[in-house]
Amino acid sequence: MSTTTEASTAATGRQLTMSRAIVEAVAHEMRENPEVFLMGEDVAEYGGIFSSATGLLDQFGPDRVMNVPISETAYIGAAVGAAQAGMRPIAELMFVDFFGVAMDQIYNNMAKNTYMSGGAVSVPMVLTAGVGGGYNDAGQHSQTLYGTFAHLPGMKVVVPSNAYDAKGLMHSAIRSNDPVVYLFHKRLMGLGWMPSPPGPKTAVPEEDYTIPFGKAAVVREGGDATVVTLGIHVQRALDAAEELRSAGAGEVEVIDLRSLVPLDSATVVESVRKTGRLLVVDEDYRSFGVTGEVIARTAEGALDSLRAVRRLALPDVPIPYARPLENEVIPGTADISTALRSLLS
Amino acid sequence: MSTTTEASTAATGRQLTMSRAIVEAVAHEMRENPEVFLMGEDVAEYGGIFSSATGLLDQFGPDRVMNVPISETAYIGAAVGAAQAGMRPIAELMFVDFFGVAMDQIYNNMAKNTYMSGGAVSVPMVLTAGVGGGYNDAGQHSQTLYGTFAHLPGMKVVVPSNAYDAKGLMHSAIRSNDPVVYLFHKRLMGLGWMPSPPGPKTAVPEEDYTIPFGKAAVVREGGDATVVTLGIHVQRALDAAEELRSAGAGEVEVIDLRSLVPLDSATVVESVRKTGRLLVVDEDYRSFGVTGEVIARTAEGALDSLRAVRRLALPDVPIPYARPLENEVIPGTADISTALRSLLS
Amino acid sequence: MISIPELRTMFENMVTARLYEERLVQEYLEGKQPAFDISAGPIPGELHLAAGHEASGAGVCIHLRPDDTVTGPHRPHHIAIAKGVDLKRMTAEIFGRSTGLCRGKGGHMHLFDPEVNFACSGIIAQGCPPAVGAALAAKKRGTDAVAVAFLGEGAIDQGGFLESLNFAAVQRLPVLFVIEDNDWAISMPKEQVTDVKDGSQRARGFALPGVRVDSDDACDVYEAAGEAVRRARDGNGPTLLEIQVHRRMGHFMGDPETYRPDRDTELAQQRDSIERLAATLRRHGVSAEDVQAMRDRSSERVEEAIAWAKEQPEPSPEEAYEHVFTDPVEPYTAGGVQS
Amino acid sequence: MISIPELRTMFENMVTARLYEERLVQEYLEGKQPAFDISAGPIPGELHLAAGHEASGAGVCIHLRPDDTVTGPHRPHHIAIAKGVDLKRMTAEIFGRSTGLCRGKGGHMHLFDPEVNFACSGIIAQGCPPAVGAALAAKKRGTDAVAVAFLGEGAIDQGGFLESLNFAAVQRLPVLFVIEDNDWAISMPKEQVTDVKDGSQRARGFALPGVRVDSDDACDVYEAAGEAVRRARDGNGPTLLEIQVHRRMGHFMGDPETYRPDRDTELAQQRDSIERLAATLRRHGVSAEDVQAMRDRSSERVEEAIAWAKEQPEPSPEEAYEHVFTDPVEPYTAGGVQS
Ligand SMILES: Cc1ncc(C[n+]2csc(CCOP(=O)(O)OP(=O)(O)O)c2C)c(N)n1
Ligand SMILES: Cc1ncc(C[n+]2csc(CCOP(=O)(O)OP(=O)(O)O)c2C)c(N)n1
Ligand SMILES: [Mg+2]
Ligand SMILES: [Mg+2]
Repeated sequence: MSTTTEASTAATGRQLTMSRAIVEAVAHEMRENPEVFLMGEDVAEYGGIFSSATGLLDQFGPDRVMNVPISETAYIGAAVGAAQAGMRPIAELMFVDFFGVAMDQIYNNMAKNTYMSGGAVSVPMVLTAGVGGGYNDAGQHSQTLYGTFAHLPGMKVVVPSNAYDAKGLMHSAIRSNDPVVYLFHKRLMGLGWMPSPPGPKTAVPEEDYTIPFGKAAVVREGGDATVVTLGIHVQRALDAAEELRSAGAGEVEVIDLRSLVPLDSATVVESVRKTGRLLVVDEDYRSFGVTGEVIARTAEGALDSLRAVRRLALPDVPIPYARPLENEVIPGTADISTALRSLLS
Repeated sequence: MSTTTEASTAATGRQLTMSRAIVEAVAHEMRENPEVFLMGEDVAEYGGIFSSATGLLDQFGPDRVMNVPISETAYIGAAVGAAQAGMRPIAELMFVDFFGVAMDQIYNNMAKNTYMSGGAVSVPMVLTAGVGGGYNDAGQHSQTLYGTFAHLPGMKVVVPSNAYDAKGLMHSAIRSNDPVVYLFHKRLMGLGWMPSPPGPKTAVPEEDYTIPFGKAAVVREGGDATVVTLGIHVQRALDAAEELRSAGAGEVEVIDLRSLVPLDSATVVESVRKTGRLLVVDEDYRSFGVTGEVIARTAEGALDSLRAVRRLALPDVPIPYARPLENEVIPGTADISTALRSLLS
Repeated sequence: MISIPELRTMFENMVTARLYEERLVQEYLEGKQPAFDISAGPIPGELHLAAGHEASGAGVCIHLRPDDTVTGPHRPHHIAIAKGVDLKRMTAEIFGRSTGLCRGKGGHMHLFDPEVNFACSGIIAQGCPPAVGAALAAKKRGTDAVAVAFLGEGAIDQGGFLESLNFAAVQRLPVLFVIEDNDWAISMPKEQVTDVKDGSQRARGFALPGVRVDSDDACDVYEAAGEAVRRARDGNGPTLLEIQVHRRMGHFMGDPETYRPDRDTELAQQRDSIERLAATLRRHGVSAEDVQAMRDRSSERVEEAIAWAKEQPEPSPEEAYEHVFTDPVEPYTAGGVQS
Repeated sequence: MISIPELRTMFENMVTARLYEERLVQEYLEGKQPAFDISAGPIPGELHLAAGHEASGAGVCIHLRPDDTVTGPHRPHHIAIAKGVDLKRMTAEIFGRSTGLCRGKGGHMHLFDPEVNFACSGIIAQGCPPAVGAALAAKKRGTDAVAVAFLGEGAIDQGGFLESLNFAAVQRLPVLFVIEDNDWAISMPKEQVTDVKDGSQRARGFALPGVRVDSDDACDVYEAAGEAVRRARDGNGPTLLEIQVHRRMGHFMGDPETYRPDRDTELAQQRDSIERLAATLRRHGVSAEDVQAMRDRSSERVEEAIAWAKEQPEPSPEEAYEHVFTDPVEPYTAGGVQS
């Protein structure tokens, strides 16, 4: 095993989609450790609606790759119980939007049992879920809900933006002795039926490697403004940054948070000390969430340097179905460019 | 009916506990409107564990003051259905900490149906819940979770800090054509078995009156720093402000938000333009929540004026049981004073 | 005894649903060529079709009035049609147009038509509690309206359904829970996820009547549903009703169905409740021409709805900010600028 | 057949639980005088006592080994004691001391003792899924360990319990669900919240065996639980077991119980399963002195635990920041300063 924190760009060779990268990490851990197993709806024969488990049933059989009834409270809670008994379950919540039927197990048991037991028990499990919109699936199937999990203590929350990170973060998640909420954006998975933008498919080493939680990646350097983002918006921010550079409008630094809990505020603060201008972009609801937190931490850590601040996120509306409406509320590359121009002016 | 936005201090005469004030508003609305009814565990004979329904069964009978099975998904979802049918249910979630067993009905149906129907249906219901710690009830019975509701669009979220506001906000909540999450701090209710601090018991007019959502109250004026807070921390902030004044350390303005959705950022921004210094205090988890949002909005609205910023909230740990531990994590008056001194220095 | 007009109504609703979905498939796939892209074309997003379920919607809803409430699941079209939802505005909604039932905000899983008290939700079993609430409202107001929640057999393992059974039973509410058993929950066969042979057996755990209709003959559904609706209207409480239907297609458009034996699909397609009802009509003396005329009228209605929908304007981007609340709220603007 | 040593063990566990809680009441009320203040005194917070439930904990747990898992509800003491939880450290936890089971972080509703695989949760029915998970782990690992989830009769309307029944049945897991039916859920009598006469009837909806023990005679509980545990250990799947217990006191300390008929309380107090078991012991030839000696030993054990707990140090404030995670994370410090 090698441990590395190098950004995905450093890897070369075989290119994988994010879904393939995730499955590779899961399969590796399942081979190495008999205590790892996967539970979820349609993870067996179907291989996961978003191809997060393709081929695993054939390799590991139905005892380790288990279809479960549509009973999220029962099976996520069962994962908590199995984890406390020392196993390492991975429980898949098909869409993160369904968290509401199982939130008690997630936030009152999975996340708190370590603390409430004073460290007497651990809950080494991974809760995976597909997140995100951009394909017109409307208000109950398009959310990211990053901030909802990150707000409640006791869960680590990770959000990969590309295949290289996805694999390393999944290895870290399964090996973690704590509950990890692992949120993959459907649009990044490289599904045949839902084309991904070019960014997330990257070179991925065959061997296993971990990426630590709480280390943001500076995916582009620049001195004029800082964009802090994660998940699918990393590529959009990079595209916007490139556009601004081409137009001679400024050099933009782009930070991919990679995990929300722990949150790498130091990297953000350091960047803003340099640039003085901050734009935070995410695909969660705007108020009381990720963008506010990043701005607050920057204000706490670098208020003197902070000359301008903006954010782009879902404007506190449920996600509408029709294309022009959904396009309006989910920040796109053009929205990032516009916000950056206003930030730099 | 009279409509008034005057702060509670303006009212004189009969003093009520917050629980009495709430019950008075509910009883009034039930008398006036046969479509109003109340559902909850132990709301009938018991009158609500936190005395939010004392005496209502006797006045209105079991059809309008209904005990329900311990099935929060069923009865909160039933409230959604009854509200869509034109009734005005009040559903009580005994402790807000139990939201996790019913969150889907709360955030995917109650909060979104108006939007997802393009305004074709309304969901005029009130979801009440007791919130807060300070009496050593540990991690599953002491949370406020204000921010979790405020983050997800489609619900109005109100948090009274005293009896006068509690009554006016409850009248507004029941008359609102939208779902309102009405969170009362247990420690403010004036319960015999859980003494309240002096603040929340106020003069309350006999007649009905409404307090609009989205209007913060400047409960103390001052030019040197702004404390933004809500609920039980309003009194603590006032006490700290008084202490600082006595010590000649500065004049502190205290803002009681009263509602989180809508959030009255204008009043906060205006105050910070004057004082230049902001302390946000709440009893929810620190990260990705209320304190971050208030700081972010202030940074967006008054960055030029903002010279120093601090926040006090639960430091991202579940709420521990033992007294020294709980005291450590819930901000007290002394913590506010200390933070203010550091802010002013 | 079922009347000829009732048979005709059921038939028309079933045929309309089938033809409607066949046309939706065409429209859905248009623009998703050559490579399937779920977000492309005139109808984007997921699309769950009910081919093989029609007898359930038609046989239950024929007993309902506009003031009765129905909540549907993620697979709602056949039920909506049978409940009398405005087909044009429903179609405009599915095409994401501003005159759609939900002004383009809901899409096919979230159709709301308050005129006939129809609503649906994409979260498994979560239509049950609101249906219970509508029944509670009817009881409180002393009307004889009833409510019906439809769900799939895969939903009977979900807490929201199970809690609703108990709540409805103990409150003796005028509500029906209708399980459409199509043997599959996406890729999961029912034997894999529960030990009861029939979903209607859940009722035994909550002391309410559980009834199973082992066929998707619309007349059988009609009988069983009629009794349950009467029971509810008469104040005698809820019923759990299960209907054996068939999934003629994939779970959603684009489902590869690699998990499903070919034979299972073939059998589902052979058992066609629409042709069966056509034969029944003929046996009741309705002429072949008349049956064909009903098909033609349904087809016309479908074409009209689709043509109308496609002419409708798309919503303008600013409409995205409307309808979060019924009582409007001043939007938050970052530092004075709407951000 | 039950053996004398088993009878003795059950008796000692039951007496210990009763005496323990009587002492807790004293300690709890101390410092809450003259006016009751829930946050005052050596034991603050809610306190749910199990007087009248003892036969359930003792009669079930006697069949369990340390590697069997038990999850308890908000009313856990009698179960914890019968499962062999460390009484001293449990008491220290209830007193909020740093050597408590949870270092003072959990309190009486959240006791965790991994040595004997005991845990509890204050959220209704939410101990069921983790118990199912422990059973799943045992099955996957091929051990013959079992798991038991205890809940109140008021919890049988909660989705988490109902989903767990189905999951356990279809996976044929070695788990017992034990309903302690004390007739009340706080102020709500069971007839008000469900239509089934007995909670064990829930099992019928999920095709697993449901068994009711209509008395709180520890020997009856012993028999029924023994059979269910054997069934589970032998790989024959889950059982739903209901035990009629009695609530001798208020729901929690401070409950005015104004909703409860005096007669009901009287009856609950008359039916004392401890005295009944004492009589059984005598019938089996155990001398009165011996029975008294057992009571005395239990009392000593209780006093020791309480004395020990009260000597233990309180946690220091900084400990509040520990144990959020097992793998520690650097704390967030606002602009370099821990805020
Ligand atoms: C709470 C929840 N979990 C999972 C899903 C994803 N999902 C959508 S449809 C479906 C299968 C439903 O099967 P069934 O109830 O039998 O209905 P059918 O699709 O067969 O009509 C699943 C798992 C969901 N929408 N909500
Ligand atoms: C989900 C949830 N809802 C409500 C409560 C509040 N509550 C605590 S105990 C209780 C009554 C439980 O009754 P029962 O299950 O019969 O147990 P008993 O107290 O009688 O032992 C309630 C409603 C809770 N803890 N969790
Ligand atoms: Mg199905
Ligand atoms: Mg009980």
